[in-house]
Amino acid sequence: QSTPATVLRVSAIPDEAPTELQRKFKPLGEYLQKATGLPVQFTPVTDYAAVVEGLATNKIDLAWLGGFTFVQARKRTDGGAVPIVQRAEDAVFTSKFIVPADSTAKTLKDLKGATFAFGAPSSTSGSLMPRYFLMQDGINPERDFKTVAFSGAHDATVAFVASGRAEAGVLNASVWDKLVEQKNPNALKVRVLATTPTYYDYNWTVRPGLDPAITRKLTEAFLALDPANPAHKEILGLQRASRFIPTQASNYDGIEAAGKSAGLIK
Amino acid sequence: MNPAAGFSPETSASLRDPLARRRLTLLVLALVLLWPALHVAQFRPAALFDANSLRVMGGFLAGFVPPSTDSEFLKLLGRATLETLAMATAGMALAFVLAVPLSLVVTRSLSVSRIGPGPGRWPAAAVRAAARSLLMVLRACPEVVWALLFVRAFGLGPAAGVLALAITYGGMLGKVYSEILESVDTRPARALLEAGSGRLAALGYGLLPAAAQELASYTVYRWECAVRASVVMGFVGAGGLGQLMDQSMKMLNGGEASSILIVFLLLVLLADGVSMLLRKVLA
Amino acid sequence: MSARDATLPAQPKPCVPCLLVWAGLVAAVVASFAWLSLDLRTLFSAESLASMGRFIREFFPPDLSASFLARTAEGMLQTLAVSALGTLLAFGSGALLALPAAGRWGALTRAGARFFLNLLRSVPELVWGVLTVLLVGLGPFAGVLALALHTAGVLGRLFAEALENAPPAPERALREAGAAAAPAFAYGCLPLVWPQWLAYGLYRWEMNIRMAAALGFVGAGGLGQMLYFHLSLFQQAQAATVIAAMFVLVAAVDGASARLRRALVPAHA
Amino acid sequence: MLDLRGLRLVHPNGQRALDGVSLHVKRGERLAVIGPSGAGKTTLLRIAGTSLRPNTGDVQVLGEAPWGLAARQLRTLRARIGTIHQAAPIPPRLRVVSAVLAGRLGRWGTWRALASLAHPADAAGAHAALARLDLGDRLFDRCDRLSGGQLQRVGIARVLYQAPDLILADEPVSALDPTSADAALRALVAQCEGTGVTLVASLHALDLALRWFDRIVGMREGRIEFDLPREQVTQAMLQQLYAGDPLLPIQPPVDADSALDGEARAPVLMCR
Amino acid sequence: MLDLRGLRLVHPNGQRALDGVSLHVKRGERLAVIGPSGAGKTTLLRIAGTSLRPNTGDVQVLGEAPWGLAARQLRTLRARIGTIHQAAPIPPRLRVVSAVLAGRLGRWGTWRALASLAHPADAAGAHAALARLDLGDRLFDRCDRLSGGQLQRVGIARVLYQAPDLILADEPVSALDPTSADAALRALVAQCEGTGVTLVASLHALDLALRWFDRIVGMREGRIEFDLPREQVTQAMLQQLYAGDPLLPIQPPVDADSALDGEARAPVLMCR
Ligand SMILES: Nc1ncnc2c1ncn2[C@@H]1O[C@H](COP(=O)(O)OP(=O)(O)OP(=O)(O)O)[C@@H](O)[C@H]1O
Ligand SMILES: Nc1ncnc2c1ncn2[C@@H]1O[C@H](COP(=O)(O)OP(=O)(O)OP(=O)(O)O)[C@@H](O)[C@H]1O
Ligand SMILES: [Mg+2]
Ligand SMILES: [Mg+2]
Repeated sequence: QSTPATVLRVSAIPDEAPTELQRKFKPLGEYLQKATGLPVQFTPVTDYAAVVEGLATNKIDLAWLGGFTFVQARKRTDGGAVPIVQRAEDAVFTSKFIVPADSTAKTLKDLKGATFAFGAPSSTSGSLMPRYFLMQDGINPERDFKTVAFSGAHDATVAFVASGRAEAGVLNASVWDKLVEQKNPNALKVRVLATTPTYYDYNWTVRPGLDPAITRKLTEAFLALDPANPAHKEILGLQRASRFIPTQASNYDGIEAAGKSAGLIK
Repeated sequence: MNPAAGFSPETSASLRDPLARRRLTLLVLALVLLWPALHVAQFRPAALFDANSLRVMGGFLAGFVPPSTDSEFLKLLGRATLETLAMATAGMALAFVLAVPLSLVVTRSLSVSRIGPGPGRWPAAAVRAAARSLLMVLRACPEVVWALLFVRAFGLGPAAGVLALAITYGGMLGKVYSEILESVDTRPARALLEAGSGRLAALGYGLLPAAAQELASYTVYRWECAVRASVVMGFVGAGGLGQLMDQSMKMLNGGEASSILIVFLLLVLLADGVSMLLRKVLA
Repeated sequence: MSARDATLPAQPKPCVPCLLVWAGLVAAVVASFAWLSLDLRTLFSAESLASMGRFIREFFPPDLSASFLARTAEGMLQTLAVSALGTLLAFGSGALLALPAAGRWGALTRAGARFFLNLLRSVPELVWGVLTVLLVGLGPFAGVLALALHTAGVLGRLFAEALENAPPAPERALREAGAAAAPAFAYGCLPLVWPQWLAYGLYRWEMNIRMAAALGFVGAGGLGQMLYFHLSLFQQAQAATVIAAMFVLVAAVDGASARLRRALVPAHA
Repeated sequence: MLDLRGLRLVHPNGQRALDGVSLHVKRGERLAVIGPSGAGKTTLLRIAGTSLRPNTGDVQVLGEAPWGLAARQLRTLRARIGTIHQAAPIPPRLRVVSAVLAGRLGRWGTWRALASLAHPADAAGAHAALARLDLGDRLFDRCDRLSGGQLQRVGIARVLYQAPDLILADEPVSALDPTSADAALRALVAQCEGTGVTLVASLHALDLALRWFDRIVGMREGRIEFDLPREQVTQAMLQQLYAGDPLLPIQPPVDADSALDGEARAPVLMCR
Repeated sequence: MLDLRGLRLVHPNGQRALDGVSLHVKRGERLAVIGPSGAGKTTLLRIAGTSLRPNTGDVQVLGEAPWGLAARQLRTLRARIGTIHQAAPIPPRLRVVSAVLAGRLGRWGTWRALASLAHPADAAGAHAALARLDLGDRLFDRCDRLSGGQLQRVGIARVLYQAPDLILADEPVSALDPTSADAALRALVAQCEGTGVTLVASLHALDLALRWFDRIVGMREGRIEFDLPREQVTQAMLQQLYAGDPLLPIQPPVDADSALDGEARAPVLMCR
């Protein structure tokens, strides 16, 4: 049921602070507005489920989703949600396990009995994939860690570990790199203990039933972003992307399998 | 009229406090229940005085001064404050509309059928019980769940958050209103009901003169809670102070946090002022 | 009938400031709705109702498998313990702070106590949580402290206002018979405000059961963290079980409160 | 008018308040209930006022059996009964005028009632009722600024303003000096005289009971000891009723009608 | 004992309650204040009880000037004054035993007082005081389960238990039947007899005032109209005091001492 679009409603999963998301999106939003001819309205939220609910009930047209969130959205829309593009980096994404700089831990196994911070429960890189890889290493988070906490966002995880509230944590490589680049004071107090193997992560997804013409315009606009163009370079820089590439739903089957084996998808 | 009567053996038995045993049992029971609770909650006050954590805490609190006065942030803060005030006010207005009829139904001191008891006692008791459970469901269901429900109707934005707030707060207000109305002197209302007056009239002439101040101050207090509770709003994209605070705390940004805390404190003082004013007006 | 009764006394003037206060309140409400441009009519459109209906249906049937029930029970226990202890600590300290805050020891202590109470409660539980975790580490005890600190501010204020609203005659009569402050309070005022205090305390406990939920991130686990987790993963069946467990706790406290209050209300009520 | 048969009432704490009481009062009768403290007078009046339901026994008030009525009719019936309570049940912060106007709540619509809180709907009516008790000048005062006797008179004024068909007065003049008490009873009696309104009062002041009431009912420990026209009540009976210490000699009854002369015969504003 | 000079009191709403009242009461005297409703009796007693401070005028109670005392001494002074209020100021939920024991709060330590709330410290003492008012069997009942007269007697029992040096009673028997009223006054008088305790009471029942009190003070509109030994109070004076309607003939006074014969002479348990 396609409603005649008058506004392009966009949202993003809250894997970072909502103000940060809003800042990052601003130039991209203006660019998309020009490309589609529709006014763009961005609503930052702090709950993953709210984004998926929005997509599933046609209250959002375009959303920035994590891999795992996409899998959930796809399940909730019976395959109706379609990923259009992803960053080149998202095809080979990783997560970083961090510990305080003065920690004595050398491998993941040394973390048994520690307090551990994930990001949000439905984050791909902050919860699902690290959990999957931990289990493959023979560590069951609920059983082997003393306390499991959910910080809610990647940068918050760093703050948790830096302040000593948690003895170890995990976050996605992209945010970690950004924090290191920005010389974030919290990032200076922690070090990376381990890095996960690569997996597919974030993408831009459109809701089921969105006007195909708009979908096409959006896809083309993303793909047209060129690092050589200074205006585009700013947008890409904020998105922490070298460029956008097309993607498809089947790229995320692996994540669905991981989710099932970690018991997060029933 | 025999002053010596108090000392016959028969009355000396009547001098034993009939409640003593029950009070003792309750005390022992409470102590017995407290122990496992302390255990489950890992209650160890000694941890409060651990030198190391006091240092960490001190360092963190040191970050609270000076409050952040970054103009970008202050603009954000100003906008969030306005949004929060508007959402809290709108949410409370809706909650009030929801709570008042329900609390009137639930309040026992306004029940005509309890006099006697008279006709319609059982239906009335059933309606009261039903309304009471409804109030309980309204407030026991977490705000997030309501918010996610209303996102389906309103999409992302303040509407869903305001409604979620209104529903849960409606449940709380309704319960507390009825409890206040039951705990003031209910004889005047009862006398009016016995003289054939209606519920609302009995409320106005019998209960409100005694309860209005307390009702008002509780309502203002709830409004103040609504201001703080705007975290929920953030879930569904309505922003506000609560969300800003949440974020600053998670990032351990002391300066921002203390700026927001100052705003909270000012709002609480404002609420106190309004409460005082209302109580004066109602006196 | 004497002369002074013959004529109707002049009607006192209506209180203008009062009217202004009421008008201000109404204006604030109208302005809020206008500014947020809330349109509640969408709520009742057929599409919204159907969509919300589907959302609700997803919660049924709840997950009643033995292993999940066991986990829920564990969560209930922790939530119950954390909220009960937090509320108990807050009840005690709130009662102590309410006495100065109700102006019993002069205007200065009143202002001081009120400010302190305002400070305690203007910091949300979640923020206290962050601080207490730094102080005592991740774990339920941090949750207890966070709840206690905020709730003490809340109860202190509510208690103080109940005190100020109570009829003063019985306590005054005792003071005038030479009773010291504490006993006069215990015999003349406490029996009057006690049911109200108790109601507020129990009701705050109920709120803290819900709040202990939000405190999941300090490691105060319990039902709250479970609910957040399962809702995030769209595991509505499990979420439904957790919500049901919260209902049970809230209903238990609500029922206990109703029973206690019934025993305490006067016979004429 | 009032027909009570075999009333028995035991309070939840085991106090036996009424133990087989039957009473029949005709239209326009004026009856005084006397008896020692704790005899059950208040309880009896509350049952007659349909505010308490006996454990056993038949109740007929104003020709209807209240406990068989539907809620709506019971309300109408109650609006026709005016009760003066032993301690005036008036919230301290209410204004005198509202406290008096509250007498007609049973007949006013809800809106009228609520609007009258903000702006008195019938200040003149309330004033007239208060003036009959020498209290007209306190119309707009707050009830907590009245003396004990003044507050009690506000409670009487409420019932005068209510203009019911049956007045139940539970020690209506206990806080009043002899003259005011007499004046208040005169106002009550004037309300009833000639309009067929029935008056049942419990009284501790025997002189007043014998002066203003045609019929005297003596109660003791939840039972009726005697129920006689005032002329037949003897000193010995009263002695027996309050058994114990020798009683003060009682006043010879004064004819109530002759006492109703002069200004007290002023137009009865309230009667329907 | 009690020395009031030139008292004047205007309430904040402009009601002139006292308008130049002077009164001197000696140790062991028994004085009744009478007068119409609103005359200022309650106000006068409250000033004597140091609970109200006059706008102008000198107050001396039990040999001390209360408004010049330090807080601690004022408290000690107040513990020596027992007040019976017009409406017993007792929280409805309190138990009778605690309500009576509250009389000694001025002399008990804080801990003893608080502990007594959980477990009565002196149930026997409270029982004895109640028994003197024929209410011993309601010791552990809650105050809201009492009849009007019973509650009033609890208020009297509190003061009997307090055993003060000065008793101020504001219409102490207004809710009691003649016999109970008489018995209650007898108990109060017995408390005072021979121990030098002073009793000042306001009363509406003239017969009781003339029966039990040596000295009668008539008040009207905030002033003292007369202040005489009871023998000198004439019917005309009373007429004048309650001016207006013709007054009922008053009882010839009975000698209070002769009324104190028999069982009423039983040991006075409370007096110090
Ligand atoms: N709510 C109640 N619960 C328990 N017992 C009660 C209650 N109300 C009254 N009683 C008891 O019932 C008996 C009769 O009470 P009632 O009030 O009818 O007496 P009364 O004749 O009006 O006395 P008084 O002259 O003192 O007002 C008394 O012993 C009283 O203690
Ligand atoms: N708190 C108050 N505020 C204003 N006026 C008051 C207050 N208390 C009493 N008054 C007024 O002062 C006057 C004297 O009151 P007081 O209570 O002393 O009378 P009283 O002689 O005890 O009368 P009663 O026999 O009716 O109890 C009355 O006119 C009364 O209305
Ligand atoms: Mg009675
Ligand atoms: Mg008085």
